[in-house]
Amino acid sequence: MYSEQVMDHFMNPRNMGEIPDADGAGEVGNPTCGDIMRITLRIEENRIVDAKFKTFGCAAAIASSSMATELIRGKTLDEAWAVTNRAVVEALEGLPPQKLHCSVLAEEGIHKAIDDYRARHGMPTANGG
Amino acid sequence: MYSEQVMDHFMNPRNMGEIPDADGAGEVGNPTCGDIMRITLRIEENRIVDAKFKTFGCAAAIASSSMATELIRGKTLDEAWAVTNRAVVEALEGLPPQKLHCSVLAEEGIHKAIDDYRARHGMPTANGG
Amino acid sequence: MNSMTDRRSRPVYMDHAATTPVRPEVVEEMLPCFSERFGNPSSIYALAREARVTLEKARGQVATAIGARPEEIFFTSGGTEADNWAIKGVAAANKKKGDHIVTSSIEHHAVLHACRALEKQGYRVTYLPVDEFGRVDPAAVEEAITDKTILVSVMAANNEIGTIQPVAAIAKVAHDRGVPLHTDAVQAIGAIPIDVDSMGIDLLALSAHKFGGPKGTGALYVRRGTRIGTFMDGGAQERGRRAGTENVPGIVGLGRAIELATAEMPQKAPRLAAMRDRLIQGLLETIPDTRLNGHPSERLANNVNVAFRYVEGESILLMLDALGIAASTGSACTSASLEPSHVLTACGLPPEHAHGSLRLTLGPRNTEEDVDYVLSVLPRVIERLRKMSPLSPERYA
Amino acid sequence: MNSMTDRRSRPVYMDHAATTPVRPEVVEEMLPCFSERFGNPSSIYALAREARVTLEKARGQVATAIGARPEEIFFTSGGTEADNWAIKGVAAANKKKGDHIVTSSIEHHAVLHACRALEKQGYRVTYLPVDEFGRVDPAAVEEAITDKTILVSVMAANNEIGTIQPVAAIAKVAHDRGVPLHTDAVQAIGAIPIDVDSMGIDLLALSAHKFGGPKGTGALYVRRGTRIGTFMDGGAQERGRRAGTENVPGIVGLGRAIELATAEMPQKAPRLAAMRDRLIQGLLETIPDTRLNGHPSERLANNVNVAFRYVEGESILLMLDALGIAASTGSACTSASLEPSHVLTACGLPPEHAHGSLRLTLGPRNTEEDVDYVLSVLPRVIERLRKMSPLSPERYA
Ligand SMILES: Cc1ncc(COP(=O)(O)O)c(C=O)c1O
Ligand SMILES: Cc1ncc(COP(=O)(O)O)c(C=O)c1O
Repeated sequence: MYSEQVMDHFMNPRNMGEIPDADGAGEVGNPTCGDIMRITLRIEENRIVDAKFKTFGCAAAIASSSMATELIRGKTLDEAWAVTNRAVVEALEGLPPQKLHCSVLAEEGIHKAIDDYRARHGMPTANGG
Repeated sequence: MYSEQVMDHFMNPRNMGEIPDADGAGEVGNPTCGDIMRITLRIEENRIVDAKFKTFGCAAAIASSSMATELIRGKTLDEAWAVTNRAVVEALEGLPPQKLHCSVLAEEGIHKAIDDYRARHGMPTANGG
Repeated sequence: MNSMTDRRSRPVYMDHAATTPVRPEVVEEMLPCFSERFGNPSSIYALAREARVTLEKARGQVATAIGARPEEIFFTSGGTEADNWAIKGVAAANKKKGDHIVTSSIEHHAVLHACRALEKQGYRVTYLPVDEFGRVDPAAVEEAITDKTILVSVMAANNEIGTIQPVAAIAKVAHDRGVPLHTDAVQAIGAIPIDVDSMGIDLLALSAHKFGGPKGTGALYVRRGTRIGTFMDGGAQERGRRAGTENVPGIVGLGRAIELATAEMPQKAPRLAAMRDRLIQGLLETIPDTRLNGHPSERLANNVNVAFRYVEGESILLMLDALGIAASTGSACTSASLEPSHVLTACGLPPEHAHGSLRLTLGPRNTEEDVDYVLSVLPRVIERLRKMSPLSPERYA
Repeated sequence: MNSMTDRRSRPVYMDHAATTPVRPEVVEEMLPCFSERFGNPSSIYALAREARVTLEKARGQVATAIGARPEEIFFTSGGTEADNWAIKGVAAANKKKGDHIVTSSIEHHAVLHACRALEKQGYRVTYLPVDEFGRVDPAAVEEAITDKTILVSVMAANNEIGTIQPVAAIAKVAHDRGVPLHTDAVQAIGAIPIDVDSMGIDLLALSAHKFGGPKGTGALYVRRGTRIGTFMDGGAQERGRRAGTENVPGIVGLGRAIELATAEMPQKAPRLAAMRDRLIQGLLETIPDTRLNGHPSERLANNVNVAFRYVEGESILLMLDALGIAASTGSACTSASLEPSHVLTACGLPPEHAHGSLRLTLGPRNTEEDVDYVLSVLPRVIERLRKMSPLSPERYA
């Protein structure tokens, strides 16, 4: 059902946890659907120097969060913004069709955390806030 | 499916054949239904001294004819008339439900052959002939 | 009559159209699925994933055998379910489009009785006649199709007389009118080449026990895009289209059996056809008042069906059984019934001839000696029964 | 995290509600039916008559197990078919009488989706609520019945939470209004005593693979005189009421398995119940924020179902799998779906708790060491997942 990459990131998640006093934080999903992801970022000079996740969800959700945080670490905000759910899926060597929404959630979580940082610093955000 | 008695009377039928110049003969059934029985009788002093059958039909039909002819041999006409299909079925140790009509056919065949004899001799017949 | 009760040491099974023994290779592959790899394929742990893998392997084997894609194969509990699903499922999904089905009068009861059930619900069904050899005329299909026709269902090969239908030509006329074609290929799989694409088949029913697989497992092929409702509702198995915990051992057996049957067909068919022809010729030559039922050439390689006048089929069967030969009068399902075969009647055989018909269907285990034995025994059986019969050539002269 | 990937040498299978391994005694009895006694029971020769005899023996075994008469037992391809047939068959046969069905909101999808299919055809269905333990109130059934009600369908025991329903009381209120009762006893057979007469059951669905028999075989019990149409149309098998060549090996396996399961029930159930209670107590004691789903006492002897807050079920399953434990979140059929279990939701569990539920279902092969192992491992798994979770008691405080 799951690729080896998914199982690895599920059993040995990278970047699990919460950055205290994070520079940006985003939470997406809702418990009713069985998926919540919380992404916290440490940002220095417009670059993500640390990223962590906490996820309530299935193995695909956990692995997607783990992989997504891996992919954005060290990237500039614009580069990180451009990391799509497709990139997450590819890095995970695929997800079952009914689990693709987990990767979408990861993308959304990153966007939300970056937007949170931008909003705090008076920069334009995706939803114009 | 069939009792031992049925199989025995089917594989080793008694009284198979046709009595030449029979004193009474009756044929019942029709080829469309897959069953025809022809009963021929030799009758002396109101008593059946010989009975033979020829049957086109299934094993139950052949066994019923064989058993029916056995049951009426040596009987008076009235006694033979009283041999019911039930008596044939009992003597055969039973027939499957969908084959009970074969025993009815045997009873009808005997009645028809006896009536034939009676008609030839101006005696009253079942159908008032 | 002692000569009639001598059984041979090895019985002769010549009723392969009714069912076949499961091949040892197939049983072997099924066995571990019962008690070891027994997981429910819908679960997610390792044991269950193994079961899913074997299931999908079997799906691939079935797809390959008929030139389909794996996602077009849906496992069922046999040919009857596949036929019921195809017919009732297409009918339910196309209610708005129409209410008319075209089929033939020589279909298996799984098709005919599914159609009758629809008629009770208000659908209309045309049962096309066949010629004396049991063939459906594609032109007749074309004529029967109306604006309201939602399905044409014609079997690939008949189970009683072995007649092979011009399925590709029938598919063509159906498609020209935008109507999908279902074919009951239960007797055709492993017997004649089947390719759903080149033949234009949209739905196809098959059943494992007819080609060395286990009873109680079959499949329905559904061409991608074909509108069809569900028949068995419940869990999300078979991508939500056929509910019920999958019969994993059975499906594994089906996969292996269809793979073997189609691979061996090129070698097997000519051998069976040669035995078939020797049987037919031998019986027609040695037994008077006998005729061949079905088509002289467009016929399954393993099917012999002959009508012996003046005798009745069941009594032939039972005498043959006493002699160690297993045969049939028609479809096994109707052996208990009193009516003459609907297939033979549709071919124009008078009921009394139909009643005297015998079907011998060969299989890979049959030998030339089996053929010799049947040819030596059957004339005696027929003669003996004719002696008991009040019917005779003179009577009909 | 290495401690999470150490598999035990013997895996712990605790998903017996999803499926069970076929018992060796059962496989042994099935084996000769594949390649030796392989005849089609509808044929009339010796080989086929043998098959018919074994079939009828199995029918007797099933009848005895539930207190029915053999002629009231009809073999099917499993529980799903039996449920579909019962519901759609009664609906079709009683069209003139009415168009209303009463069932519960916690039925298996085989019942629920069959009902939904009927709703699409214009039938009306009442899905009764249950209490927090998953019980249907007989008084609610009584209230729901109208002049147009043709069937009440309430399961004997639930597959997810193990709650046992007051079937006899429900049957009584149904019968008082002249309505027949169907019960899905797929999980109940071999687990609790079932007697169709004393419980007033008119139709009953069962499935072999839930009690040591093979997948793909089940039965529908139909009380004599109950009006029901056919579901599978075709040949005259099962006295003309269920067409399709009989799955003889499967049916033979069903017969033997149900005989063994019911005979051993008095000994087995208390042993399973003791292990169940130790598991429940152990989990509730060692893992905070955990609750028992289902009924505290009216519950199947082998069913444990607990909700762990703040974590999600599938990830629990996969971690347990890595540790060699096979378990489930609910019915296996819905493991792939995103919706929380309809059963837990109907019991009033909020979706986020339902998402964190785990089902462990015991079987005769499970040992006290298995229980110890699960009790030692599961708290670590939950702790680990909770550490990953953004949800927490504080957040909900
Ligand atoms: C042509 C044909 N269609 C359908 C069936 C039904 O298949 P099954 O017995 O697997 O239900 C059969 C055999 O019985 C058959 O010969
Ligand atoms: C309560 C219940 N009903 C029906 C079914 C369906 O049975 P089957 O899988 O044999 O079709 C199951 C199991 O899947 C079940 O647990």
